[in-house]
Order: sequence, then structure tokens, then C-alpha cells
Amino acid sequence: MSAEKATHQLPTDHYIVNVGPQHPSTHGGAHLQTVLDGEIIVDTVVKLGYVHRSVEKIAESKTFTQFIPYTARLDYLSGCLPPLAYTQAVEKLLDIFPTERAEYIRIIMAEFSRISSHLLCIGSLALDLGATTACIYCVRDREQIMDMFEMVGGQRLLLSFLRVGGVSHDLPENFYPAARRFIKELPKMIDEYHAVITGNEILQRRLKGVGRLSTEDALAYGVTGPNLRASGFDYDIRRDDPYGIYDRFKFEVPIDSGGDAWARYLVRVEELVQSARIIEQALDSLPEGDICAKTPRLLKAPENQDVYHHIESSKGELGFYIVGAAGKDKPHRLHVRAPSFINLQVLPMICRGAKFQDLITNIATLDPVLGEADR
Amino acid sequence: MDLWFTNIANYIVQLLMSWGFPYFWADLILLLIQWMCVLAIVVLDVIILIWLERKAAGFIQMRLGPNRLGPFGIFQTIADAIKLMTKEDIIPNKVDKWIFLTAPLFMIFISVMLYLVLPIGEGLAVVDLDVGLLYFLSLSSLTTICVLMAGWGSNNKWSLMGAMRAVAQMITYEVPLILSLLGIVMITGSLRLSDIVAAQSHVWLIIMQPLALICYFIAATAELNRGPFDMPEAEQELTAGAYTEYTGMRWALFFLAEYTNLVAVSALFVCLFLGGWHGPFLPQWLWIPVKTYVVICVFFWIKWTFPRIRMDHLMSFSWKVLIPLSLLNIVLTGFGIEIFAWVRGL
Amino acid sequence: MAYGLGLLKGMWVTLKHTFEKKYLVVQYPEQRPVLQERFRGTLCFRFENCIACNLCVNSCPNKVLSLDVAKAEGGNKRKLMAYVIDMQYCMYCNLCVESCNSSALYWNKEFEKSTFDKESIKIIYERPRYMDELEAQREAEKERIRQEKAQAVSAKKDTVGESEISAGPSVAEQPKEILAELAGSEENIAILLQVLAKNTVTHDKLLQMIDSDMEKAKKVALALVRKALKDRHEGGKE
Amino acid sequence: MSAFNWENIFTDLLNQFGEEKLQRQDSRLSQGIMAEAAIVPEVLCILRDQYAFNHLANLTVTDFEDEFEVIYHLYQIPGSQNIVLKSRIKRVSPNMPSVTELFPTADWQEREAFDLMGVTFTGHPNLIRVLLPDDFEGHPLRKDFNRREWQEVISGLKGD
Repeated sequence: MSAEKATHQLPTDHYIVNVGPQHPSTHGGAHLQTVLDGEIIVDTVVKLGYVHRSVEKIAESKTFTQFIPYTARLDYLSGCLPPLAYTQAVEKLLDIFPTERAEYIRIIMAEFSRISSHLLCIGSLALDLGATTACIYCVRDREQIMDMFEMVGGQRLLLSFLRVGGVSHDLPENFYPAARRFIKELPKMIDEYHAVITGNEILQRRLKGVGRLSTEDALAYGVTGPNLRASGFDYDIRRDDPYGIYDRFKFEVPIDSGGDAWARYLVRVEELVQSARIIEQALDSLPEGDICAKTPRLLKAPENQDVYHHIESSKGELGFYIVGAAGKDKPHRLHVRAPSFINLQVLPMICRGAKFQDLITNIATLDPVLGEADR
Repeated sequence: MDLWFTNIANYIVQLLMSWGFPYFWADLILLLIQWMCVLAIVVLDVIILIWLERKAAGFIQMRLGPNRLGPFGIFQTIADAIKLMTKEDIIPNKVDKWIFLTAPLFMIFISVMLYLVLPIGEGLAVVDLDVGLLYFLSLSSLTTICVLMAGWGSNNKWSLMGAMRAVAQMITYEVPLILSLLGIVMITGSLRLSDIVAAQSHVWLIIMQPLALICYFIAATAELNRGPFDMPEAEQELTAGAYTEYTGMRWALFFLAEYTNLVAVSALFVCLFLGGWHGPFLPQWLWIPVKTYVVICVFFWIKWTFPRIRMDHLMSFSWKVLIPLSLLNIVLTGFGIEIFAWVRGL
Repeated sequence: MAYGLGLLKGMWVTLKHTFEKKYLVVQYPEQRPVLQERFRGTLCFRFENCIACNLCVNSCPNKVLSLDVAKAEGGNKRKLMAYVIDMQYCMYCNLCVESCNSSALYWNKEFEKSTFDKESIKIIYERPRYMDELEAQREAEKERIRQEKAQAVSAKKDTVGESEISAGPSVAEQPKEILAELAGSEENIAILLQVLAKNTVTHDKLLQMIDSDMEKAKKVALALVRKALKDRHEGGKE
Repeated sequence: MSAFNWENIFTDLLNQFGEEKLQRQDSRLSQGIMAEAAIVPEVLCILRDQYAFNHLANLTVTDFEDEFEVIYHLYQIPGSQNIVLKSRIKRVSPNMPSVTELFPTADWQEREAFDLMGVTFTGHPNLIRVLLPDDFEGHPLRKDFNRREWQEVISGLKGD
């Protein structure tokens, strides 16, 4: 660490700054041991585990249904997405097919979750760069989604609303006008973000060219989601390996070849629009019917079987690997492929040689949720 | 009405002399009284300003700001001050004790001294130095030493980083700040602040020196460590920068000094560009506060809209944009003066 | 170069919002938040609906719920004595509410749950005083229906025997030994008889029990006495 | 990218490694290979270079009573073709060759597997715990992990 770097004037030394585990901008309890040369980052060592709740171990002692609320606590910012991945994995394992209406409701809620997560990502990016007001505007709009979640499931953040085979509640009557209004107002909101965040030259200079991640590196390090698409690789599980009923909707996958923080930001803003498109189509074609398939009260795995199911979460490829034991109502093993965890691997690489302030930018644009990374 | 304060001062001096004090002593006592007044104004100003900033930030962010204590929450700052004063004064074990303890004192001392040369009305400066502008600029740059003391004395890496940033920023922005004011000195031909204000009785310098105005405003924001230039205490990066280890009253002193500086620099801005005490209807000693508060509101507005600039961008912006611009301003002003003289001579 | 235009645009947006009279905040203690209909505040329990089936306890992922069940001696009947909701572990997942078949669990909108110590966040529903009576009434109702059915059946069969309950003697007329066995002391016997005089349904049931199941009758009698004493005690307080 | 033909791929691999090292293990939900631990990096290398399985989506370990199963989920992206590569190793000295050089993404996933399951990935450049504290004893995801003992440790910490 203390590599002596003797210049011809003064001997200087690297020094270590511990960013976190309690730091305003690490988005949770991450510990970044940063080796600095002045303001330039020489190396970053990411130390995780401050939010580790041994979710995988807990899963082994809970029934399939009981584990649903725990999944929501993985990526606590995108409400319905982790439960969606989990319930679909269990359905695959137990050979249960959710009802048609439930599938649509799931898509609507999942896309709203994505919007809320991306809004918070954009907002906290602005906040980390010092633009407090822009963050408040994003949170203001996210609040509308939170209200909708409360209408549907009674909870605002950790929505345990999905069930194996369907959903727990039908959408209430006042949800439809609220959802439509949000979709209608979204372009106006995005205009405002463009005015306050995107158009701001200070912010542009802080994002452009910062934390460049090449396509090859992104692929090799298993980076997925908006971060991979911002590196110019066109991969979206919703389109390429459609789960649920995503193959029925028309949407575009925004990609950006920049690979820098700016591209990651822009891809997320564009995804807001695309998610809104999906919600609009789903609302238009929402069928009537049951909201939950008939399932036995105690779900039991029929055979010794393992399943890996992945979805496009707001952070990337969120996968659940479940090993079921025949006749048991609990999984033998459950593993979460957490996108935040794997995306964080590239942080030391893209920070190397950057300025200290770029560390904050890079964390914010990689958008990890430490609850998911630590599990 | 314009002469209230001068009359009071004269009355006090005469009263003291009638009691048998020699003129020297009477003047000295008057100076002390003025000093007390400045202190009172500073404290009052800061209390109002903190409230105002929080209120302004609230409105910008569609919140209400403080509204619990007193009408519109005016007494919030007073409650905060009481809280800070009664807090435990923590001195960490490993700090460089004397530097750590004296830094906030020096800071507030220097900040208050800035007010001595500010002309609040015609003949209403505590000491109307003939090098007032120079005095002001040199003193205001001294506050950086205090930030460095705080950062170094705290023996904390965050503090040190904040302090180093503050120093780098100060050195960089001092240059365009002073260069941009040269044009004014060239036009008015004086370094005395009251002379500069007096020269604006017909036309404010904002019209003659727009380029200098922009340069000065940006440089002053950086000097004050405010707005998009709040590097030294960038809370999202450095937690609280140079002030990380400070608690209670010592931290409050830094806060106080920061706002004191803000008022002083804004008042100087008013004196230099916005015609100082000149203005219709209101008495002259009211014009300065009114204009100062308007300028301060602009500072607030900028701070709460913009993200923080990056350190290296900040430096390059100063060296590559602001300094050339202020140099250009000097050249242009020189030509302007010559052309003006030539036109006049025709 | 458009450098600076974007900055001005942003400033214009914030300026607009500054003078917009629209606030995002709720002035909390005075102004209450608007809660949606399905809002999950605190888990509540209806004692009278519960059948002590344990489904909620089994469905809970975090062992929040627990039942305190006393089993009636001899019989297999479960008697719920207390229901404990340990809110500190609750995840608000709604699984217990969904699992309950007799809608004994529901959410209210009470969200201010902070307490000074860990113990007091537990919500304990103790067996309310009216429960015995209620259960006895229900039991009697069931009994009545069963009897009616039986009567209908017997009427159909056109049997000779008459219904036995109609002409039974009263508890007070029972021999002294039985009464002593039922309630113990003289005082308790007096109380018991008082209670029974007020409530004929219970009286009849007890009478039946004396005939069929003495142990059960003893328990019921004891409970009745205790209840009456407690009532009296509390009445005295008031 | 070569077209996905599971039969061809498997026959190809079988020809190279032989039947005792490689078995086919298809199920209702996935197509998979069960390979011997030693050849896993080679198989992965072939799959990556010749058949364009460019994305190692998931790497994890399952504890069965007597042995560990290491699972690799490979994807051809963009696309949805996937195969599962499994390998069983003995529980007594669980050693597994590391694949970090082929797929850098395996770095932290292997560290996690080491941390929680106690599988040693030989050749890993930095095999230290990633989620649990460095001084943690034991590997909690193993089925024989004594939870009670650990809880005692924790409650002992609380008492201090």
C-alpha cells in the first residue's frame, strides 16, 4: 500500500481512506477501502457484508410461501421485482401456472417497481453530486408510485403482494385512474429532469467519460441490466428470454455505446419511458378472471429438481436458483444471483485512476442496492 | 432620516467630551460601540440568514421549511443556537489541540473584521480606510488559513482532504477575484470603498463592468465555499470535510463565520456593482441591507439548484476561463476609459 | 457554445417551483396522512371469531403470532386463553390474514407504534370475560340444533321416548354432596346458584353435565364462580 | 455464433473427455452436464470459445449429505440458450478449480461460495471471505452448521 513514489520535489505517499460503512453516498452499508494518491484513486477494495441477513439460510427453514416476504427485502427499492423472480421460479419448480389476470397485474406492478427504482437511482445520483433539489423532484414523482403500491398491497416499499400462482389482491378501483394519470404525466416529469439534471452542464461534465466500462469488460464481469446496455451490449431478458407474458408487449430496449456514467444515466431515463409503454399496453388489455390459481395450501416440491429462473430486475439479471427436495415444502437450497453484488465487482476497475469524486458518481450510476448485494 | 446614525455618533462623541473625555478617548469609545454594533448586526444577520436559507431551500424543494417555532418558524435558528451551545464540546484524543481549538475563533474573528470597512451609508463605515478594498480582499482570503487549521488540526483524513481542497480552491479563485475588481479600481481611481460607492451615484458599475460582475460573482461563490463550489465540506463525499471532527459551539462558530462571510461578500458586491447606498425612496442605510439580501437570495438559489462541480474542473475553469476573462475585462476597461476620455475631449 | 444555457434552464425550473403554492409535505401531528384502504397498520385480533386452529401461527414466516391454548380436561376441546402478536418481528406480509378462515385477523390503520421498550410492543389479547358466556351460548346453540335434529329424527322414527331435558330438576335441588363437589365452599355454592338463576341456558347445560360428565361440570362451575367473583370485584372497584 | 444444437455440443464434449468424466443430465427444466471437477475449466473454456456461451450467469454450491455440487449456469447472450454444468466434489476436502481466468465474474461468486459453503477454489487469486467478517468461523450454508453455537457466540457478544 505504501509504495513510495519519490518525485523530484517531495516524497509523497499513498493513503487509505475508508469510505463507509457509514458514509452518505455508499447507498447502504458498503465499505470501500480507497487507496488515494492525492485526489486520484489508485485502488478500491470493496468490503461487503454489513447488510448480510443470511437470506439463503433462512430460506431453507421457510416454506415456499413463507419466503416471499423475505425476497422483497433483497432489493428493497424495486418492490415487486424480487418476489416476481422468486414466485416464478417456484412456479417453474412446482409446475403451477398463474392465471391470466395475475400475469397482467404482475407485469404492471413489476414495471412500476422498475420505474420507482430508476427514479430513485436518478434522484440519488443527483443527490450524490450535490443537486439536492433534483433529488427531491424525483422522490416527489416516485411517491405517486408508492401511493399506488399502498392502494394495491397496503405497503409502500416492501410489497409482499405476489403469491405462488398469482397475486394476493386484485387491483382496487382507484388504482386504474392513478396509474393512467402517472403514465400521462411521466413525459412532463422527464422534461423536468432533463431541465434540472440532464441539461445541467456541471453535471454533464461530471458524468461524461467517467467510469468508462467497455463492452468486453462488462460482459466478462457479468455486468447486466442497464449498466450492460449502457456499455453498448443489447441484452434484455424481458425481450431475449421472455418470462411471464413479456412477449406480448411492444417495447424497445434502449442501449448506449458510451459505457460511461452519462450513458448509464441516459439508459435509465429512457427505460422509464419504455416501462411506461409496457404498463399502458398491459392496462389496455387487462383481462377479467381469477387473480390466483388454485394451489394447495402447503406447496410441496414434486421431485428432486433444481431450477434457475432469471428476470430483468431494475439492477440487472436477478436469478433464483432453487433446489427442491421431493415431498418437502421447503427448498433444499436457495441461491440468489444478485445483480447488485455482481455489478459491484467492476467498481474497483472503473474507479482506477479516476478522481475521488468520481467514486461517488460511479457507485451512484452502477446503482447497487446493498440489501441485495449482501443478501 | 439619512443622517440618523451619523447624528447619533456625533451626539455620543459630544456627550463624552462634555463629560471631560479628551477627543481621542471619546473616539475610541465610539469605536468600541461601533464594534459592538457590528457584532450585534452579524449575529442577528446570521440568525435571520440561516432561517432564510432553510426557508428558501424548503420552497425550492416544495417543502415548507422551518415553521414550528414562532411565526413562520423564525425562532428556529435561536433554538438551534441554544442547542449547539449546550452540546458537549468534544475534543478528540488525537487532535492537534491548540490548532484545533483556535481555528474557529480565528475564523469568526476574521469574518467580523471584514465589516469594519464596509460603508453602510454615506460616512457610515467604522473605519473608512483608503485601501479598504485591499484590506477586505486580503482579510477574506485569510479565512482559508482557518479552514486549513481546522482540517490539519483535526488529524482526520476527511478533514485534511477538505482543507486541502479549500486551500487549492482559494489560491485558484483569489486570482480572478482580484483581477476582476481591477477594472473598477481603474474606473473609480480609488481603493476606498466609500469612494467607489460615491462614484456610482449616476450609473451603477454593473452596467460598465458586466464581465467583471460575472467573474466576481463566480469567484466569490468559490471563495465562500458555497453553492456548486462547496468542495471543502462536500457532505456527499467528505462527510463534513474540514469540520468533520467539530461539535457543538465550535462547529457553530464555523457556521457563523461562513454566513458572516456570505453577508460581507454580498455587501461588498453591492458596494462595488449595485450602487451601494444609492437608491430612491428608502433611506440610504436601508438600501445596503435590502440589496445585500437580494444578492444572498441569488446565492441560495444557485446553491440549491446546481450539483457540485468536480475539483479538477473547478481548477481548470478558473485558470482557463475566469482568469482570461478577467484579464480581458481589464484590457477592455482600459480601452473604454481611453475612448471615454477621447469622446469627452472632443 | 451553449455553455450556461442549461444552468439557466435549471434555475428557471427551481424558481418556478419556489413560487408554486404546492407542497409535498404533510404537517404530520396535526395533519394526518391519507392512508389507503388496504393500508397495513397494526394487526388486530377478534377473539370471538377465533377457533384456535393454529393456521395463522403456521403461516407466519417470523413466528410473530402465538396462541395460548388450554385444553379442557377429558374432552378434546381447545380453549383459547390468550393470543399474542409480537409486532416487533412482523413483516406485514398479510400471510396470516390470508390463512385465517374465520376472519379473526385484520389490519387497522394505527401506524404509531413506537414504544419505550421491546416488551410493550407485544400485543396481548387476553381471554375477554364475555368469552365463556359466548362460548357457552354457542355451545348451547349447537346443542339445541343437534337436539332439534335428533328430535326431528326421532319424530320421524316415531319413537316413544320423550325429551329428557324439559322436565329435569334444577341444580339447586341436587344433593348437597354434588353441590359441594361442584363449587367447594358454602359461599361458592351460593354464588353459583345465583349465577345459574340468572342464566337458564347455562343452568340447563350444567345440569346435563352433572349427569353425563362430572369433571367437566366441575370445571364449568368453577369458571362460572371465578367469573362471578371477578365481576363482583371489579364492580366493587367501579 | 454457432447454432445451438445441444446434441452436437454434448457429443463433441463426450468425444473429447470420455464417458467416465462427463455425463449428460437433462431434466424437465434444464439441459445439463455432470462433469468431473478437474475438467470443469476446460469444459467451460470450450463452451465459451467454441459455442459462444459468453455469460456465466450464476455460480453456486449446494450441500448434499455426502458431497457438494458446484453449479454453473451458462448463457449465450443476447439470446436465451442455456446449459447447466454441474460437478460433484467430496465433502471432506472440497477443492474445485477456479474459473476466474475464464470468467472474471466468477471472482466474487467463488469467494461467496467459499465464504458460505467452504468450497476451496484452487487458483483463485484472492480467496477470502466476502460477506462474512474475516474472523468468522465455519461456513453457515453447510447443512451441519451449528446455528445454536453461533447464536451463543452472538449473544455473548451482546452481553459485553
